[in-house]
Amino acid sequence: MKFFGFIAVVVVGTLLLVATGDFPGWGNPHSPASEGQVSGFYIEQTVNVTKVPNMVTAVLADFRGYDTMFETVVIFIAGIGIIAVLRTFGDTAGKASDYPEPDEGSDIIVRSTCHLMVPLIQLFALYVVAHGHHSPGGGFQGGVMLGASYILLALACGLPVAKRRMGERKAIVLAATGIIIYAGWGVACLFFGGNFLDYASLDPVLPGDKEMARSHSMLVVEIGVAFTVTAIMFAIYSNLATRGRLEKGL
Amino acid sequence: MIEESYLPLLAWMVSLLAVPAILLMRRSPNVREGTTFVAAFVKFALVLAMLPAVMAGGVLRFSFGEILPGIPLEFRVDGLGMLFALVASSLWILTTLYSVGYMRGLKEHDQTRFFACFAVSISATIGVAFAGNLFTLYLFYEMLSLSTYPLVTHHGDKEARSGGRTYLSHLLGTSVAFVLPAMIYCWVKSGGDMSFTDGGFLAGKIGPGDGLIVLLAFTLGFAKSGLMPFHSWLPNAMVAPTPVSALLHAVAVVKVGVFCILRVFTGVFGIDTLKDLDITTAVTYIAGFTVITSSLIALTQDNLKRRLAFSTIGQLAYIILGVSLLSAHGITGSAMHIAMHAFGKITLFFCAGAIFMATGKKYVSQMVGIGRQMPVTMTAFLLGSLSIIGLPPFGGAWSKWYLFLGALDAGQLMIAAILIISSLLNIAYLLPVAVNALFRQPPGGSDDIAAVGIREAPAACVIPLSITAVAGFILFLFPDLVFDLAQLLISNG
Amino acid sequence: MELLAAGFIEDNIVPKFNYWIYVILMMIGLYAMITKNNLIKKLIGMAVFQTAIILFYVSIGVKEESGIPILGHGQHHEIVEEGKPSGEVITKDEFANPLPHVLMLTAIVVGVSTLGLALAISQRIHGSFGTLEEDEILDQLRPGGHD
Amino acid sequence: MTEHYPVVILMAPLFGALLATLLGRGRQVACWWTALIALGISALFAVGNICAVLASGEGELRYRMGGWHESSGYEVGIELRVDMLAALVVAAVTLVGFVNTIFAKTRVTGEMREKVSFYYALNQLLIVGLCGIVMTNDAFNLYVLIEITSLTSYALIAMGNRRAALSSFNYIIMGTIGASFYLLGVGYLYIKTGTLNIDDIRGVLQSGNLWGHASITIAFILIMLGVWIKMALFPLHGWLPNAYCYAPSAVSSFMAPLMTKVMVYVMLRVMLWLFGSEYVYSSGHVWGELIIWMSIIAIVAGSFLALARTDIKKMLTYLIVAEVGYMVGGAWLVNGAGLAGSMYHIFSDAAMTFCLFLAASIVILRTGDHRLTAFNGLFRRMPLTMIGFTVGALSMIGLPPTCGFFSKWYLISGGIEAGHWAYVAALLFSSLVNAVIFFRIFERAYFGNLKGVADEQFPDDRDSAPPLTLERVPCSMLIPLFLAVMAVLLVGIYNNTLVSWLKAAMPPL
Repeated sequence: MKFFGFIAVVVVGTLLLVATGDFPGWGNPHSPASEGQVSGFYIEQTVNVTKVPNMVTAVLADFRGYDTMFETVVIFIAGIGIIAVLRTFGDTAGKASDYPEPDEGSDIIVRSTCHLMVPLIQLFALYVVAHGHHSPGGGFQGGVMLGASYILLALACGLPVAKRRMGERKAIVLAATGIIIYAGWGVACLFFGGNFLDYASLDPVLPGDKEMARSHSMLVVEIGVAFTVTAIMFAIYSNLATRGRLEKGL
Repeated sequence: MIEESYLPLLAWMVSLLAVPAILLMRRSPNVREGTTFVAAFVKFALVLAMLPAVMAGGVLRFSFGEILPGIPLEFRVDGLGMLFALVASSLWILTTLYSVGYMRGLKEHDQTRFFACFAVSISATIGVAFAGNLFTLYLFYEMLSLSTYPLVTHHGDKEARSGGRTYLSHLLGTSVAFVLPAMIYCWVKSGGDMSFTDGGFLAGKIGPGDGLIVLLAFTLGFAKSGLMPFHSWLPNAMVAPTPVSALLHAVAVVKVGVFCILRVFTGVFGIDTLKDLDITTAVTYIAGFTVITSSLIALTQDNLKRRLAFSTIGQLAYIILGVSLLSAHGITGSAMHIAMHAFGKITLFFCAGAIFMATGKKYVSQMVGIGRQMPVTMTAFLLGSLSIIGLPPFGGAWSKWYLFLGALDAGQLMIAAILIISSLLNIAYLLPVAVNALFRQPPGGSDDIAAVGIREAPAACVIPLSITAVAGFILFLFPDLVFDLAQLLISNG
Repeated sequence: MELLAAGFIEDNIVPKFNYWIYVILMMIGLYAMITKNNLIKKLIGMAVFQTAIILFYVSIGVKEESGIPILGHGQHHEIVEEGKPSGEVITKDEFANPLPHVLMLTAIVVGVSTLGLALAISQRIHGSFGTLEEDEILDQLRPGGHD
Repeated sequence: MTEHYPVVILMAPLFGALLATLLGRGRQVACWWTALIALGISALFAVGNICAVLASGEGELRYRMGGWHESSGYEVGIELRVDMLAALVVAAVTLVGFVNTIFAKTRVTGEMREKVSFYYALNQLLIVGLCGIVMTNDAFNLYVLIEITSLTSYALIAMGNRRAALSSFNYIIMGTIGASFYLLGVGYLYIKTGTLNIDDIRGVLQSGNLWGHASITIAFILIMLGVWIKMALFPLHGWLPNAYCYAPSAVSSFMAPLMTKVMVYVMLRVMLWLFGSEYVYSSGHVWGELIIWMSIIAIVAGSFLALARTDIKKMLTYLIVAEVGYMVGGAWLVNGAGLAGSMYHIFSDAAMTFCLFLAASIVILRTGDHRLTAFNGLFRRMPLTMIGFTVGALSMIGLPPTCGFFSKWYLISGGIEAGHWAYVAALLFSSLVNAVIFFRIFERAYFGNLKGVADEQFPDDRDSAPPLTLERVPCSMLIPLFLAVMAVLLVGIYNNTLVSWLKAAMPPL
């Protein structure tokens, strides 16, 4: 196997290195990818057609919003996939002793720091979600932070504490809701006569003109993304950490 | 003169429609067999109904759908197809009668399955006879292979299983390995046309090199014809109940094989094309070899049905031999031999079954003097043997005569010699059976026979075999119908 | 000879430094995925492998003398509030290409999801086989083993 | 309304999956109905989609997500493109999904227990992914959707027993390598062309005359390698047999017919639309021959490996490996017949594999035996199931009028036209091996010894005729089998129509 692996690596590596000889230099502003029509359009027109200064957010949530929707679905699949694979319902009493009894947040310093940190993290996460239009950020980044805040809680105070705030059922509902928001927003566009995810067609119900409708809609779908990511991040952690028994945390 | 008609379709479908009825009536055997009889008679009547039009030189055609680009499912009734269909459908009636007697007499199991599969097989046979293009031909050819498998393995014991395995592996294997690619090659070469035409649809579209390969692929691929080296399925298929051996392995299945090869010669290539390409010598030699070898093997067989099977292999090779000579007389002889051999050989098989039913004897060596006990059966056996050998006044004489003429026409003296030698061998392996049975004392002495008296098989078995034996004689006196249908092949081709 | 090598490095490796790095990283990952016996090590290889691709894509997006693809407040103001056509305010060379970043956001998400699922599955494997070494697992599955 | 059909096809199962998740455990019947209705809608619209494509003048529908139109000749958004081939594949996917959901009803309760809602959710998301793959016209979006199908199938397979988990892990490793190679190839194309739209990439390759560039060649090799891993082309097939064999039966009966076939579709898509037939076939003299030989090896090896198996499902999975060889070979014969055969075989193989897996699942479920001995005497015990199995098997062997015959017909005629006799011989060889494999089973099923007496014919049958574990086969399993049998026959009988549609979708060679 080692020999076979070595051969494979050498062959593929050589192929890849040969190809690099053909590439435009690193950082060359005149490479097709940098100078091409598509990137030119994104750079020059984004603000015109969407009024969003952060081009990455605009490309993510609007031009390639269809991709991003499936990206969210990927997260969702990972979450429910892990639950489906790992989760053991019911009869686990016999195995619970596999894990050492964790020290459930008996340390007051850790606990207090954590209680102090969590609201700040969450606040910042919300800012990242909401301010994705103007600065680096967006639903994924904010969602991960939100999820991390729950994970921190679980680490510091034990899983039951975190579960009281984000139970399994709640996480699943939240995750599904996120996608429903995203995809539902896309379907709503159909009812206003546009194509799927054509936010401009929602302009009759949103404040501002067509371009602003796009800008607002992006916020909506980013919020949907944040829902899903938050819930799934925590679900992944809690299942992986307890082998799907969701009783004791690390 | 092509005429659109539903008759070919109906004739094909009758026996297929009978299948559900047979299955439904499995609780009441009389109704079940009644259904079979009705279907058999209706089928024969439908085939007869088409006869006048075909005799007048017409062709009945029915096609529907376009299964593959340019290839519909097509029925086409011409002289050759008519001849074959007549033989098969008329003998089905007799075989049905015989099977009723045989199956009930031996109290066989699974009789419903038997009759149902039999009906499907006959449908497939008629389908082959009336097939209008190569694809349709292949479709029904495969249908026949599959539908006869349960019949061959009817007994379900070890012997039947291994026989069935040989049967399917030879028939399916060769058809998939040889016929399928050859057929697709023809399709590609002919530009998507596969309808049998009188001049052959490949005429002028194929060279001698690939022509030879395609021809050999077809000849060997239609292994139902029993041509060596793919002949061994036939002796092994003799494990089947005798009615199956009689109708399918003396008439329907094996004749389908030679019929397909005849079609390839006349409908795919066309006799004239084959003459131009000069590629049939190989087929002639294979067939000639088969004729002699199988006759020699038949001499050594003690099991009567196996002996008859090898005899069949030899007789089928005559037909292929005749057509491969490409002379008018040879082809006429081949076509006639399909019918003549069918009547002769089915008689012999019926007799073998009757002997088995009445006495339980399977081996030739046990049958010495048995004629005292079964005079009618053994007389019929003698008549059938004479017809197969080709002695007047029996139908087989005509076809052999034309085959011989064909060999002379083609200037192939060696082939003529083969025919003569093989006829002598026929005498050597068939006549002793009948003569010993009729004219020699049974080993146990005359008291034994007197004690037993005349004990024939049931009437349902004896009547069909008498009819077919007499039919051999009638065909000598009135060969016109067969001859005319065979002539149609020449006049059109 | 030395000159040749130096020339090769100068022409091929230096301007495409990132691409060379990504290939090396990727091959490390691939080698680990193929040859490692421990399932978790395989997953580490997988993570390296996927990260290498992310590095490659991000390298595509690099453009010399350009900034991140977010409009400054002034530019945004000029276009949105004052209604100047964006062509006058923005030049293409000023900003990097946003597309590779977006694509990689997706690829990262996919990578994380795959990794998470793979970890969950390896936990199940550990739960039912009691080991994460591939050869030991295969030993158990052999007909002779205690399956 | 017609133009939105593709969205409906995708969204119905997506929302169905979300709803199934929300319903949660304990509401199995409701989950089943959700899945059934969602997939029913999807299938209905997929069929409507075929009509819409037929009705449209250009023979293809384009749908721009987000309403983004092209800018100076390049698509800035993501575009869907549905031609006849895509519409048919989508219809096949949704129909198989729908029928399989009927089949799954009784099966999943036993196999998944409390995770039924997750099964339905993941299964529907898998269908979303497959449909998305088929319809998208964006190279990167294709990657995302491939990953959706991969992730769902990893999870679905791992829901089986412990061996399933292990095979799922191997599948993850192989699948990730495959998908990453694809992603890398797309990156190479992007760096050279600056666009991700499949048509635009082809346009730039053509207009910029980039065909000779080493990086494009390597991109092609990478993408092909990735796709081959995903479709399990021999010798990259290692993950497939175990994964499909140990997966829960409701999962394998869906994935076996579709996953590899959709990846074959992706391969055709990459060859003919992403790079263009001109590029792939013109410089193909080097690799074209090589790939056909690879496919020949795949066919022969797959057949042999199948012959050696005594486990029903394992045997069937190796047959899939052989069938993949058919399609890859057909696609590289560089003629219309071969390509049509390859495309047609996507459908015919889907139909017959579906049929065989359904029948095999029923047999395994009823007899509780997963070896070939399960078939002993089954013609008498389970005549209906065996008829279904027989039809599927005859199709695998390639007897008319089943669809397997016609796909062989087109593939062989393609091989003859191209003069590639070894490929023709491999197809015939595989037919013969299939005949041996299946008649071995028929013999057991037909004569099989029910009395438990050792027979010298089948010495390993001492414990034959296992006691039935199920009193009778529920209708919800027989109806799907019946539908699959109909599919095998109908795809066969209407091959002419199907192929003429497919030929219309083919770009000029």
